[in-house]
Amino acid sequence: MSVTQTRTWRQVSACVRTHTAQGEGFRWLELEMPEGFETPVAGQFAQLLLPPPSPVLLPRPMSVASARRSRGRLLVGFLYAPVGTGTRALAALEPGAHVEVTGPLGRGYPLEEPGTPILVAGGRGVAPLLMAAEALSRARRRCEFVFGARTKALLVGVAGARLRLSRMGSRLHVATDDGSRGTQGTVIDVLERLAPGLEPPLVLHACGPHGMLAAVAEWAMARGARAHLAMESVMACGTGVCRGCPLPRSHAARDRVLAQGASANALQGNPEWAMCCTDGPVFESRELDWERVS
Amino acid sequence: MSVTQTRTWRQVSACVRTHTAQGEGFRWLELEMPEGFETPVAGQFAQLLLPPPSPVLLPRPMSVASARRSRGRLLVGFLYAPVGTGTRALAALEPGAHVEVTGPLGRGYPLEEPGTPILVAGGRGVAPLLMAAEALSRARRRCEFVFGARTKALLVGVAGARLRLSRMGSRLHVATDDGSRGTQGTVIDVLERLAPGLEPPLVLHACGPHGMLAAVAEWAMARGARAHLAMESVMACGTGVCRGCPLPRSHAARDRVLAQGASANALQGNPEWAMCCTDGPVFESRELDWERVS
Amino acid sequence: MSHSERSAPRPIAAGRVDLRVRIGTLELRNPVLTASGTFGYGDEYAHVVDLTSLGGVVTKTVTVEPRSGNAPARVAETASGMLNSIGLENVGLARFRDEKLPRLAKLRATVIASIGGETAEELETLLAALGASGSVGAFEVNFSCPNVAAGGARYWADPARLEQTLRRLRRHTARPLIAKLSPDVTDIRETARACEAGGADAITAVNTFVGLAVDLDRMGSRLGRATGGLSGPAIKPLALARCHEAASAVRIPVIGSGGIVTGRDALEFIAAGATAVQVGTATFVEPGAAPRVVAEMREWLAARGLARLDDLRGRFSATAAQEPAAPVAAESTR
Amino acid sequence: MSHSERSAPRPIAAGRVDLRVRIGTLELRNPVLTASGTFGYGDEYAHVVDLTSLGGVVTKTVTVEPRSGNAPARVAETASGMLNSIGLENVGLARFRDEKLPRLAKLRATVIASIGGETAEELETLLAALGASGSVGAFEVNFSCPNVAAGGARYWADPARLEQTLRRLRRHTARPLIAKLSPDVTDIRETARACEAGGADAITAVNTFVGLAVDLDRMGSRLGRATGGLSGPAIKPLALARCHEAASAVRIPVIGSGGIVTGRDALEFIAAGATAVQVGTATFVEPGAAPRVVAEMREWLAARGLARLDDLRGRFSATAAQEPAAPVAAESTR
Ligand SMILES: Cc1cc2nc3c(=O)[nH]c(=O)nc-3n(C[C@H](O)[C@H](O)[C@H](O)COP(=O)(O)OP(=O)(O)OC[C@H]3O[C@@H](n4cnc5c(N)ncnc54)[C@H](O)[C@@H]3O)c2cc1C
Ligand SMILES: Cc1cc2nc3c(=O)[nH]c(=O)nc-3n(C[C@H](O)[C@H](O)[C@H](O)COP(=O)(O)OP(=O)(O)OC[C@H]3O[C@@H](n4cnc5c(N)ncnc54)[C@H](O)[C@@H]3O)c2cc1C
Ligand SMILES: Cc1cc2nc3c(=O)[nH]c(=O)nc-3n(C[C@H](O)[C@H](O)[C@H](O)COP(=O)(O)O)c2cc1C
Ligand SMILES: Cc1cc2nc3c(=O)[nH]c(=O)nc-3n(C[C@H](O)[C@H](O)[C@H](O)COP(=O)(O)O)c2cc1C
Ligand code: FES
Ligand code: FES
Repeated sequence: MSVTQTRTWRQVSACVRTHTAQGEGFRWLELEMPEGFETPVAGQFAQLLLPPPSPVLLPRPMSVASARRSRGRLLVGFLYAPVGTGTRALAALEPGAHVEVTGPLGRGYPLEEPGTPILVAGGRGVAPLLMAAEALSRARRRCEFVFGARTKALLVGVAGARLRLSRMGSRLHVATDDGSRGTQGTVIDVLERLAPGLEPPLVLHACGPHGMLAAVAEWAMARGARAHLAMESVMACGTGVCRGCPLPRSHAARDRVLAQGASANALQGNPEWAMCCTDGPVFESRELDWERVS
Repeated sequence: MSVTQTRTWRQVSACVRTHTAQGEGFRWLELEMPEGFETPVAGQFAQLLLPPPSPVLLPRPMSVASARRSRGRLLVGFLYAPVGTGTRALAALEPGAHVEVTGPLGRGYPLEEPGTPILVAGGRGVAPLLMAAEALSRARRRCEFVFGARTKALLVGVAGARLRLSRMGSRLHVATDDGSRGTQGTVIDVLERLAPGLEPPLVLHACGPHGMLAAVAEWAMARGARAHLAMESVMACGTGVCRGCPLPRSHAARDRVLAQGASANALQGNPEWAMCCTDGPVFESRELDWERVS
Repeated sequence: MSHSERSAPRPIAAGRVDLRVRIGTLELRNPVLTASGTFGYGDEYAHVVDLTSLGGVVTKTVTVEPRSGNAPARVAETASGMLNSIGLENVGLARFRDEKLPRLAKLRATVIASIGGETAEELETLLAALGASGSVGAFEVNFSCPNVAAGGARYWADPARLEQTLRRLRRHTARPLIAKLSPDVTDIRETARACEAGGADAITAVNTFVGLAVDLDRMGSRLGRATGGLSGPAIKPLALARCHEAASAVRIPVIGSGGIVTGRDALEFIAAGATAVQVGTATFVEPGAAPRVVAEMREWLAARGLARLDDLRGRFSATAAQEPAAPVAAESTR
Repeated sequence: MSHSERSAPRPIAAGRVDLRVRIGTLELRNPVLTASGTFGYGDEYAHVVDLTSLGGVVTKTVTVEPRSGNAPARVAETASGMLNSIGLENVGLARFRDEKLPRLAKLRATVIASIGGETAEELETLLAALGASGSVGAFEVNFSCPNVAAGGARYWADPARLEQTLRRLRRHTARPLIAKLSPDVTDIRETARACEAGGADAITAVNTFVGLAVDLDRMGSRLGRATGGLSGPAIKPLALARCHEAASAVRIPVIGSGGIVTGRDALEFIAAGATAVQVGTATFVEPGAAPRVVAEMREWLAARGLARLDDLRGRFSATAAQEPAAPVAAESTR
């Protein structure tokens, strides 16, 4: 765990460049960022604020799903599901509209970690993993991409993922609960099947519903593999000040925090709770107490 | 003052048919009403509610500026200025959008009253008078139309008015404070000039800022002419129940209400305050205490 | 509610949901009432709302003498809410009894008459005149108007005064007496318990919160009287907290009021301990809000196989939020 | 302000507006402070907000021992507001003094240290340790946290306890002592007067309002602890009323807090009697909210030719709203 991070996030006004439907019930939003917005890494997120009059008060956290440069401009992509008032209003924005963006926020996936990378996505959790796949491919590293969903209609972004993966000979493994595409079963079934054929150490990078992430964490801990899991929490500030987004630390993590004592950065100094927004959103499986994750 | 009115208003979902810019800073909105919405008369208003998520809580009162039938459908027009959060959000609605409309509300102009009708409009107060001009023209009655504004850019709807008026040989008289169009001066200056040439009794129907209406009321009372003035008030319900839109009654009106005693309709039974939404918005000059109108 | 129940509700027909509730001896068809001051004397909306589809109509607070109310402006919109300072404009006892009640009786509405007074004596006068009326199903005593110079919310914030006054009123009527409380007290449990001790059959929690809106351009209040009462969605979380707390303190039913717009809002109050609810400001936005709330409650319950409101009431537990969330589980791919 | 003055303001340069205000012996560059708990310990935002552009930074409430805070969920959005139940998570006295204060001193921020305790003794311990620190400009005593089991808003709602406690605290520091009050009391004038009598140099009005949000699908609170504190634009009219009332009851300065997002919001509190203001929830929406509020205040005053805040403060009169409205007059065609 890094002790002090330099804060580099900014709030900027970004312009909607592309905004289209994706799969069943998802939207793809690409924003053109002004100068001064740092290039995000996979697993980081941003807080998106609707233009006034916004029907909701607080900004909405959203994982970065892509970051690319086009004619000198940084373009940042998001893949999201319009589920409530805020995201539905977001879905109505036309290209040219402006959105206030605070970011990049949080700690991303440590993709540089040595070993065989396995990217594990559940449903809309695929967003940051699309970006991780892209980053690994650029770093010329092969990976396995495991994508689970309830049914094939929810396998959003799968075509893009396939494209990115094909470059380095990486493989896409699909699982659906109802067997409508790929293996019938869960991402754990796929991991079970894949693992014996892969070169250890395995390093998992996952995002999805907390239930799925808990299963991935358990699977990894049982096998001594490392797993980096992108968590969610209801948030207010997204920047660590409100202390509103706690996740329960494991006993081991608590002891480590207590041992650091007065020398640790206070932002990370709560022995019982980690903040999703600044200590995460990506956590190694052993940092959290999965029994108490809700 | 009528004692009991039958209530005929409804809340319906209406569809935006036309929505265009008008003059400097005004918008013209025409809504297609479903069956069951009674045809409004000039001077009545409606409460317009934005589709959810609305940035404001309460509906916004708006004078009806036209009512016509087209292929069996009732089309109701509004002429408004986007001045605040609600009207600015209204201004963003595209044709095809739906608006909840409660109406027709309130008492309109008694256009049938015998005498020479003079329609007096101040600024955006022209809305109900455009409709009054149309109604008089249909009834084949000649009228004078006096239109005052600070400057010519604010003479919104003047072309439409001229068209309607020309049919019956009615005349349009324009006054601007800065003399950029028509007479330099106010509507009172125009009235002073016109009155000697008109057949008594004169019946004024006016709408505009309360300051202008007070001047028109004073002018009419001094000459024994009748003046019907469309007033405004901040409103909540628009239907008489919240008691939120009081206007001060004159002594004469108060005495009349008190004399009616327990037999009067309670909605009109407050001796001190008339409700703008149900006792008005159109009031004869003698019904209100102009000293206390704000 | 256990997790498995939640994931697999067995829906029932909406018609099978029994929404009847009891306030003292009065049975209501359903728990949705109009809030006093937001539905006039009931008959104003009768051409658009079938009054028999509602649990009841709480009429505008009536005082012994007619009142003409405060000077304008009387309403001002604020973020997700509105301030009002109507000042209890009303037609007075005589006209209420002679004109309004007969009309409501003709419309077959269940009438809950709201009464207000600056003293216990005035309230006694009102109950003496109305207490035996066959047209009134129950009385709501407005102990909480924020917009009058005398006899308003602060005057009635004293538990001892509430208890003594209710004891006196109790003698004048056999109909249920509902005490409508102000939220602007340090501890609503104390005022609620005082009302119960004084013989009230129910509590309404809550009336509006005292608020102020400043007009900078005119350097005055946006209302004619400096302060007003805040209502609407902005106050829902505050009203819910006070309703929950009052319900936890007394055994008599509590009627929730504050920011209710949807059937879900109403059910949130019921879950938090309310027996019935009132729809106020929402009616200004949508005249048919109250019957819509009834329909939405019915549908929500039916979809979850809940046939009676008691299956919901009291289910709320302060710690349940820490169970794994249903939406997350439903999306799981494990 | 007379009518003619209003129609024809003589604008001045924004730079000529003097925004300085005094809280006891402490002079602030301008009246805009960050609200405790919404700006961390100040340094978290230092890379995006020049702390010297603010009147001051009120730090997160610190207690003698570190606290880990309440179980999730800790925040829930409601109509135009948010509920929080953080539960005073903080790094504790030692780390605050040894790590946080030195950083803030380096950033040249005017620091107002918020302190909280379950007893007068705990508060004394905090002041004994910090009271003479050169890095602290003033202390805000949090008498109003709604989210803790002990020593919260209700405990401190007792005027006698407030007065006695402040008397004890007074002995431990020469710096200004600001008492931050809860809005959830029957009469804020009483708690405000008690603080003044006990020796407080200023009052902050107000902290969050107790609220509840129900999650029907899970039959629990949307927060881990049943209730939370409501903040944001929803509470602005309520906070304004309480701030106005507190200011009318005491001679010491009152600092307004609750729902301030814009310079106009801030000026509304000043007009209603506040000497300074705090920006809270708005910072979560826009990290640079507080300095923007300063700039907007300055522009508004300059456009109206008002060179000092005192030209505005106290101008608010409850009856002024009945004068003819300026916007109408401006549109007149007479
Ligand atoms: C770090 C992070 C990254 C995220 N990345 C993505 C992403 O890439 N794509 C995507 O579609 N969504 C993502 N989310 C979830 C997204 O933030 C929520 O869907 C959104 O906030 C809902 O807002 P709303 O106004 O539409 O819904 P609301 O009306 O506020 O709520 C609708 C539902 O969403 C839940 N919800 C509200 N806020 C959150 C939250 N912060 N986290 C989780 N659930 C919430 C509510 O409990 C409710 O069930 C992410 C959340 C976090 C914390
Ligand atoms: C009977 C009636 C008929 C009206 N007809 C028209 C019309 O035909 N065309 C038109 O442009 N406007 C008309 N208005 C005024 C219109 O209702 C207001 O402009 C509108 O409510 C402002 O809403 P907002 O959300 O945009 O502004 P807000 O942000 O609510 O306020 C902006 C400004 O408008 C003022 N205002 C707010 N509500 C009212 C109100 N009800 N009446 C007057 N001023 C108000 C505020 O004090 C403020 O100065 C009418 C008002 C009434 C009562
Ligand atoms: C315009 C208006 C007038 C009101 N008049 C009364 C009244 O006469 N008596 C009363 O007990 N409550 C009165 N109330 C309070 C409401 O009955 C209700 O308790 C409150 O508005 C909160 O509910 P809501 O948020 O659903 O409106 C009034 C509220 C409004 C908005
Ligand atoms: C997340 C959060 C945490 C808060 N923590 C504290 C605190 O530690 N101490 C305190 O005195 N007030 C605290 N408050 C209250 C704020 O300082 C402020 O008084 C209140 O939020 C109202 O202002 P606002 O509407 O501008 O946010 C907190 C508020 C929020 C939203
Ligand atoms: S959202 Fe504020 S600390 Fe994480
Ligand atoms: S707006 Fe409600 S009575 Fe007129």
